Amino acid sequence: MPDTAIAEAPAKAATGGNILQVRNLEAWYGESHILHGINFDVNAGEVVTLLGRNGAGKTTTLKSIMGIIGKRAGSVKFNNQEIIRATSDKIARMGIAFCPEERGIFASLDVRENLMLPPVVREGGLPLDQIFDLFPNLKERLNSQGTKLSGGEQQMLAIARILRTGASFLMLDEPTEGLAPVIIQQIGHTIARLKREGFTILLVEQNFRFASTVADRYYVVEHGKIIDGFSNSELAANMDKLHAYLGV
Amino acid sequence: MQALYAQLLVGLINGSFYALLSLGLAVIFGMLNIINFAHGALYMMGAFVAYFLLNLGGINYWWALLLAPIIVGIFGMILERTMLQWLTGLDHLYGLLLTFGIALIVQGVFQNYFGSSGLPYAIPDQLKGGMNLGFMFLPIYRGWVVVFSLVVCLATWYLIEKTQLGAYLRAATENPTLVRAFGINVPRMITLTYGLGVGLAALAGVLSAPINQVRPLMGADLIIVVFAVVVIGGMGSIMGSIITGFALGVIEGLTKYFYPEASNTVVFVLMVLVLLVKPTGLTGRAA
Amino acid sequence: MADEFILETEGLTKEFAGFFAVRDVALKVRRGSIHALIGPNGAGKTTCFNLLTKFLKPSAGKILYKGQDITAMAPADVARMGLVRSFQISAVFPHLTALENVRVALQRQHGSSFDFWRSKSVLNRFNDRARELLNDVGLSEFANTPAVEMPYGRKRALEIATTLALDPEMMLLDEPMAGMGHEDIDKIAALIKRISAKYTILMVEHNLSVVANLSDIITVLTRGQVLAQGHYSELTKDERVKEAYLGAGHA
Amino acid sequence: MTTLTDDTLPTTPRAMRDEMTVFVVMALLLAAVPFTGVYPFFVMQALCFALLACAFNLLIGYGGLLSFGHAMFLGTAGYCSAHALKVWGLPPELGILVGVAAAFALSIVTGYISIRRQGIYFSMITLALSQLLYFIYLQAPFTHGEDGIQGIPQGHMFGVLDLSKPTVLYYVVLAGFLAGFLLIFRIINSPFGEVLKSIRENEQRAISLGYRTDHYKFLAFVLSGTLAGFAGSLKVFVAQNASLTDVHWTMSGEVVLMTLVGGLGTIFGPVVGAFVIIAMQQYLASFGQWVTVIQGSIFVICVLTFRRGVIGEIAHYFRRSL
Amino acid sequence: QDKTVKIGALSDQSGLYADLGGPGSTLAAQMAVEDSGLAAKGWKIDIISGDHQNKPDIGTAIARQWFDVDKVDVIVDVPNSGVALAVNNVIKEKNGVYINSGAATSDLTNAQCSPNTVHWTYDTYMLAHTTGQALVKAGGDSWFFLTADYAFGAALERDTTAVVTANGGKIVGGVKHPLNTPDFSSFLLQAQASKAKIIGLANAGGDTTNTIKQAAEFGIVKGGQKLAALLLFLTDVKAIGLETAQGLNFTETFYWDMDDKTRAFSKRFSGKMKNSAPPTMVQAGVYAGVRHYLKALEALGGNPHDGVKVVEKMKSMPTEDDLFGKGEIQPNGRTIHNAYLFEVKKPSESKGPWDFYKLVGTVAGDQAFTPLSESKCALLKK
Ligand SMILES: Nc1ncnc2c1ncn2[C@@H]1O[C@H](COP(=O)(O)OP(=O)(O)OP(=O)(O)O)[C@@H](O)[C@H]1O
Ligand SMILES: Nc1ncnc2c1ncn2[C@@H]1O[C@H](COP(=O)(O)OP(=O)(O)OP(=O)(O)O)[C@@H](O)[C@H]1O
Ligand SMILES: [Mg+2]
Ligand SMILES: [Mg+2]
Repeated sequence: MPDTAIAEAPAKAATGGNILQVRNLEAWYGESHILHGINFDVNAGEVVTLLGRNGAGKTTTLKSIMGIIGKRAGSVKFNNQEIIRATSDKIARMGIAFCPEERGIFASLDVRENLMLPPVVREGGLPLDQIFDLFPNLKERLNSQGTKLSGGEQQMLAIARILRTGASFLMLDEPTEGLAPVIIQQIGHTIARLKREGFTILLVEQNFRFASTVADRYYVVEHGKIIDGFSNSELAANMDKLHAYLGV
Repeated sequence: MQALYAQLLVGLINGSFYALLSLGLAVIFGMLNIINFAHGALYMMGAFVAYFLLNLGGINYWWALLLAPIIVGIFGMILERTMLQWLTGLDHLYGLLLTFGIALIVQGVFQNYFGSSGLPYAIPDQLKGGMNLGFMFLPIYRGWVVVFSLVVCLATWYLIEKTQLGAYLRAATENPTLVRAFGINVPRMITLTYGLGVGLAALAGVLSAPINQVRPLMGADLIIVVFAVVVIGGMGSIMGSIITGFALGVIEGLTKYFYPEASNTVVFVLMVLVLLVKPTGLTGRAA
Repeated sequence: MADEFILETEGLTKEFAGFFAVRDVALKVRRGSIHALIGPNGAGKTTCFNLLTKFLKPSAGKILYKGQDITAMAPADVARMGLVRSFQISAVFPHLTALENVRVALQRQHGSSFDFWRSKSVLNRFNDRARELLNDVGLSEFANTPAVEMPYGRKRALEIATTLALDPEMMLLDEPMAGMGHEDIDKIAALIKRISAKYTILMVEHNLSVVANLSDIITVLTRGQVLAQGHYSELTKDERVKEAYLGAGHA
Repeated sequence: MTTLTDDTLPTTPRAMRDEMTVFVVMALLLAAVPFTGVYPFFVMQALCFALLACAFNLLIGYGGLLSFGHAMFLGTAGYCSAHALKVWGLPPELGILVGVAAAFALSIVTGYISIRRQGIYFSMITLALSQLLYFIYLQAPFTHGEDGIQGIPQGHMFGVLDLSKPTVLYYVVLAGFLAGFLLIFRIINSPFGEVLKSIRENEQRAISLGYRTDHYKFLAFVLSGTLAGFAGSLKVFVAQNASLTDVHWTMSGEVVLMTLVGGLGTIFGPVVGAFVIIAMQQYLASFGQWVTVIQGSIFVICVLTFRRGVIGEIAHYFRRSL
Repeated sequence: QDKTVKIGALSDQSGLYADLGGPGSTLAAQMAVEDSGLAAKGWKIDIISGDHQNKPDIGTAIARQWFDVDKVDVIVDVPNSGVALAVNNVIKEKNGVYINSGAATSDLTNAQCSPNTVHWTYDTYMLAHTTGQALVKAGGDSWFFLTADYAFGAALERDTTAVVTANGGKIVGGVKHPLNTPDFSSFLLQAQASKAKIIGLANAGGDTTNTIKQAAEFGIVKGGQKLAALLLFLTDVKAIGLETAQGLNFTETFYWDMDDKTRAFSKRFSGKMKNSAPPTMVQAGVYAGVRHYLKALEALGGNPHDGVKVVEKMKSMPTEDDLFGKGEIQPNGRTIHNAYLFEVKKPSESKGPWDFYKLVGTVAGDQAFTPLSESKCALLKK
C-alpha cells in the first residue's frame, strides 16, 4: 500500500479545509538521512498527534516543517503555499509556532522577557491574564531568570510563550514531558480549548494516555516514515497494532 | 589635594574611552559570542576615516562623528557577512583568532600605506582651548569627550537591556535557531549588532583622533586593556563594562599619580583580584 | 537509628533571594528501600537533590548520611561516601565509549587516577567489571559505541551503569524515565527494581505507573514543604495530594 | 567549550599503534635533519616552540582549559636559565633544571589562582597573570629590561657535550623535545589522562562520580606549565638570549595559533603548527611590510576553511586519531 | 681577491620604527651600493632585507641564518636597542660586520662594544648631551623629566641630568611612565605643577608624539614651559604636524635640507620612496655607513670575509660623505660627526611638505659624543 493512500484516507473524515500538506518530506542531519519521505495532512481546527518510538523521527519532522533542519527535500504546503525553501523566520511569520522538546528557555532573559519574546505575528493570540490562569506558577516567578525555573515550569513557559503570538498553527513537541499529572490535565484542557478557539495543533507525544484525551487523529512514525494513521474513533480497533508499534 | 582632583578628573576622561570601547566589545561578545580582537583595529579605522573625511573630503569633525561610525560599521557588517557568520555556534577561540587575523590584516594594510608614526588631526575649533577649574586646566575637548561618551554609553545600555530589540539580541545569543523560528530574522539582526559594536569602536576612534596620534597601531595595545575591562565588568554585561570602564580610568589615574610605573599593570592586578573574589566578573552572569 | 535510616534531613531549607524553594524538610530514607519524591512542578524536588548531593548549599538545616553530618561537605566527597546522583538531563561523557564511561567511574575507587606516568593500559583490568555492569543494564552490544551515538534511553541506562560502578550505597535518580519510550521505561524500571536489592534508592519521577510499581514509600512535596508521606495506595486517597499533584481525574 | 574538540575520536588500541608509527617516523626525520642541509637553527627553534605548543595543547586539547598566558612559563624558565648560566655560571644541565624548577613553582602559584575560574574567565585570568609578570620582568634588574639577557654561554652539557657546536646542540635539543613529547603522549594516555578527558567532556558528571575535578585540572596545569618551562630553557641555548618577547601576550597568542593551525587536541598537530608558524616568520621576513598582512590572511583562511588544523583535517579524513 | 659582497638590511619593516628605518633603510643601502660605482669595477654586491619585528629572538635568528646560509658579510641598520644588542653578539660570534644606524643605545660602543661593530648616526649620550647643554645655556635651568620606564629612557634621563647639573641647571622632578602609554595627561599635569622651565621627554616614538600633542592641548607651551624632545625624528614631526610641534627643540645628526649635497641626495632618495619622504637621519646613516664600508673593502682590494679585519680598516680611514661630512670612527666603533640642534618651524615658515627644521646650533662631533676617556669599552684597554 503506497504511503499517500494511508495518509489521505483518514484525512477525509476530518473537519475544515486542509491547512498543512506534507509530501515526500526527507531530511538529513549532516550525512545521516533521517526522514525518508513523510506524507501526511493536517486540517484546519484539528489536533493531530504523531506517535512513535524514541528516535523514530517525530521531532525531526516538526523541525523540518519549521525550516530548522539543515538539509531537507520534498514538499510542505501551508495554506497551499510551498514553504520547503523558506527560512524559519518567514515560516513563523506565516503563522506556525513551534514549542521545542528541549524547551529552549533563555537563561539571560527573565521569565517575563521569555514570555514576551516571540513577536506577535497576527491578531488573536491569548492575552496575558488568560495565560496566567493556565499557568499560575509563571505569574509567581515572573521576575526570575528563565533557567532558574524548575523543569516543569520551564515547560509551561515554553508553551505559554507561543500562545501569545497569534499563530494559529501550533506544533508542540512532547509538551507533557516532566510535568506533574495535575499540570498535564491542565494542558489537556488548554489544548481542547485552543482547538475550540480555532487553533490547529500538531502534537508529538510519548504519553499515549494523554494524547488519546486530546487528539482527533494519529499518525505513527517509524524509521523516518509514516507507517500508519487512524482517527480517534478508530482507536479502539487499532489498539493492538499500536501496542506493537510503540512497544507499550 | 588639588592635584588629586585633577588626577581624578583626568582619569574619568580616560575612563570614557575605556567605557566606549569596552561597551562595543561587550555588545559584540554578549550578542554574538565573539571576542572581537579586531576591535582595536576598527577603533583605529574610525580615527583614520575621520582623518580622510577631513583631509580628502573637507568634512569636519562633527560630521565625522556621525559618518565614521557608519562607514566603519558598514565595513564591520561586511566582515560579519563574509566571515564571522560562519563561526556561529563554534567555540570562542575561533572568533578570537579570526578577528585577530583581521586585525593583523587591517593594521598591516594601514601601516603599509600610512607608515607607523601617524597623522595629525586637530581639535575642532569649537572645542579648542580650556577652562581653568581652579585645581586644574581642563581642555574643553576633554570635557566634551566625557559628557558625550557617557550619553552614548547610557543610550546603548538602554537599547540593549530595556527594549524588545535587546531581548531578541540576548535570546539570539543563546539559541539563534529558536529565535529565528519565532519569526525574527536573526542573521540580519546579528549583522546589524556587529555593525553597532564596531560603530561604537569607530566612534571612540573619532573621539580620540584629536587627542592621540592617528596611528595604525593605536588600537593594538589598547585592546588588551579593554578586554580586561570587559572581563572585570563581567563578560557581556553592558552596565558592567560601562562602570568598570570609567572606574578603571579613575583607578589608573590615581596610580599614575602615586606609583606611575604600575599604571599599565594596575588593570591586571585588578582583574586578578576581582576574578578571585567574583569568578564571573563584577556583574557577570553565571557561565 | 542510624542503621535503619541511611539518610536523614532536619529542617532542610533553601532560599533563593527571598523565595523558599525548599522549606524545613525532614526526610528519612530507610536503608534498602525505594523512596520516591513526587510533587508538582517547582515543588523543590530537584533542589532537594542538589542540596543532598551538595551541588547547592543549604540555607539552613542539617543532612545526616549514615549517621554522619555531611552538611558542609564538598560534592565530590559526598560521592566518595557512596551517595551518588543522576541528573534530570542525562549526563554521560559523550565522546567516550560506553565502556570508557563506566571505566572512568571504576577507576576513581582504585586510586590510580592521578598517575600520569603510567600507561592507561593499566585500566584494562577494569574491563571485565565494566562489561559486567554494561551487561546488567542491557548495553553489552554498545560497549564500544561512543556515548553520543547512543539512543536517548540507552544513555540513561549508561548513566545508571556508571553510577553503579561506584558501588554506591545510595543512589539519587532524578526523573530517570523522562523522555523515554515505553519499551525503555519498562527496561529501566526492571533494572531499578533489580538493583534496589543492593542499594537504597531515592528518586524523583512524574510517571505515576512507575512510581506506583516501584516505590516502597512516597514523599509528596509541594511549595518546598512535605505535604504527605505514605504508600501509593494511601496517597491516592489523600484529597490534598489529589488536588496538588494527581489532579481531579485520578481515582 | 565542547565544540573545540568535538571531533576527537576515542582512542582505540589501533589509534595508539598509528600514533606510535607516526612518532617513530617523525623522530627519524628529525634525527636526519643535520644530514640534509636544512638549516639546523631553524629546526631547533621550531622544536622549542613545538614543545611549548604540545604542552599548551595538553591543557586545552585534553583538559579543555584555554590558557592565554602560557608565555609566562616559557619566559620565566628562559630568564631563570639564562641568569643561572650567565651570572651564576652553572653548567647547562643545571641551568635547565633551574629554569624548569622556576616554571614549576610559577605554575603552582598561578594554577592555584586560576584553576577555579571557568571558560573565558580562566583564559583571562591567565592572561592577566602573564601580563603582571611581563611588567615585573620589564622592571626587574636581572632581566635587563627591554635589552634582555644577551650573549648567554652555551657551555658543555654534562661536561662533555659542547653545545656551541651546532650539531651537538641540535641533538641535545632534539632529545629534549622528544623526551618532552613522549611524556605528554604518556600523560594523555594515562589513567590520569582518561580522567582529564572525562572532566573536559562533562565536569558536573565527573564531580558527581566523586572526582575532585579542580585537583586534576591543577595537576594538568602544573604539568603543562612545567613542560612549557622546559621548552623555554631549551630555547635559551638556541637563541642565546632571553628577552621580553618570550613573556609578552603576543607570544601566548602565537602558541594558541600554532596549536590551532596544526590541530587542537591532536597529538602531532602542535608540532606541525609550530613548524608552519616559525617557517612563516622566517621565510616571510623578506616580504617586509606585508608580513603581518600575510600572517593575518593565513589565520583567517585557517579559521574559515580548515578549522581542525592540518593534522586534524588529515586525521578526520582518515578517521584516525593522530 | 674575492669581489662579492652581501649586505643584509635588518630593520623593523612593519612596526614602530618602520618609517624611520624600514624599507627606506634598504633603499639607502641600495643607493650607497650604486653610488660606490664598484659594480663597474667588477664587484658583485647583493642586498637582502629582513624584518626583525622588534623581537630580539627573531632578529638573532635572521642574523644567524644570514651568516650561516646566505653568507651575508655585513648587517646594517637594526633599530631597537634590544634587538641591536642581541644581534651584536651574533655578529661578533660569526665575525661579520655590523654597521648600526637605527639603535639609540650607547652600550653598543661602550660596555658591550665589539671589534665587529660600527655605530653610526646617533646614540643616547649624544642626544642628551647636545640638547641638554644647549637648552641650559639658553636659560632653561630647571628641568622636569617625563621618562619612558625602561632602560633606554633611564639612560637618556641619566645622561641629560648629568649635563644639566654640570652646566649649573637643576632637576626639579620627574615621572616615569610605562612604555606605550596612550594618555599622558596625568603626567603632564604633574609636569605643569612642577613649574620647571624645561620638560624633558626621555621617551621615543609614539610616546613622544603623544606627549607633545597632549602638552599642546593642556596649554603647557603657552603657559611658558618648554618641551625638549630628547629623541625625535623627522617622521615624528610630520606625524605631529607643525601646528602642534612648532618651537620644539631637539638634536639630530642629519637633516635633508642642510646644503646642496644633502638636498641632491634627498631628492634622489624621495623620488624612490613610496610616499616621497626624504631620508631620516637613520636612513642617511645607513647610506653613509655602507659607503664607508665599501670604501674600506675597495682599499683592501677585495672582500676578505673577515669582520674584524674590515672594521679595523674602516676605523683606520677617516669618514667623509655628502650627508654627514667629515668624521672618523673611534676605536670603540663610534662614528664621530657633527650634531645639530634644531627647532621646529612655525607653520607659516614652512615652505614645503617636509620643510620642518630651523638650525639653531651645531656641536662638533668630539664635543657631542662620549669622550673616549669615559668609555668603558674593552677594546680601548689594549
Ligand atoms: N542533531 C542531530 N544530529 C544527528 N542525528 C540526530 C540529531 N538529532 C536527532 N538525530 C537522530 O535522528 C533520529 C530521529 O530523531 P528525532 O529527534 O526526530 O526522534 P524522535 O522521534 O523525536 O524521538 P524522541 O522520542 O526521542 O524525541 C534519531 O535516530 C536521532 O539519533
Ligand atoms: N537557582 C535558583 N534561583 C532561584 N530560584 C530557583 C533556583 N533553582 C530553582 N529555583 C526555584 O525553586 C523552585 C523549585 O525548583 P525545583 O527545580 O527544585 O523543582 P522540581 O520540584 O524539581 O520541579 P520539576 O518537577 O518541574 O522538575 C522552582 O520554583 C524554581 O523556580
Ligand atoms: Mg523528539
Ligand atoms: Mg526537577
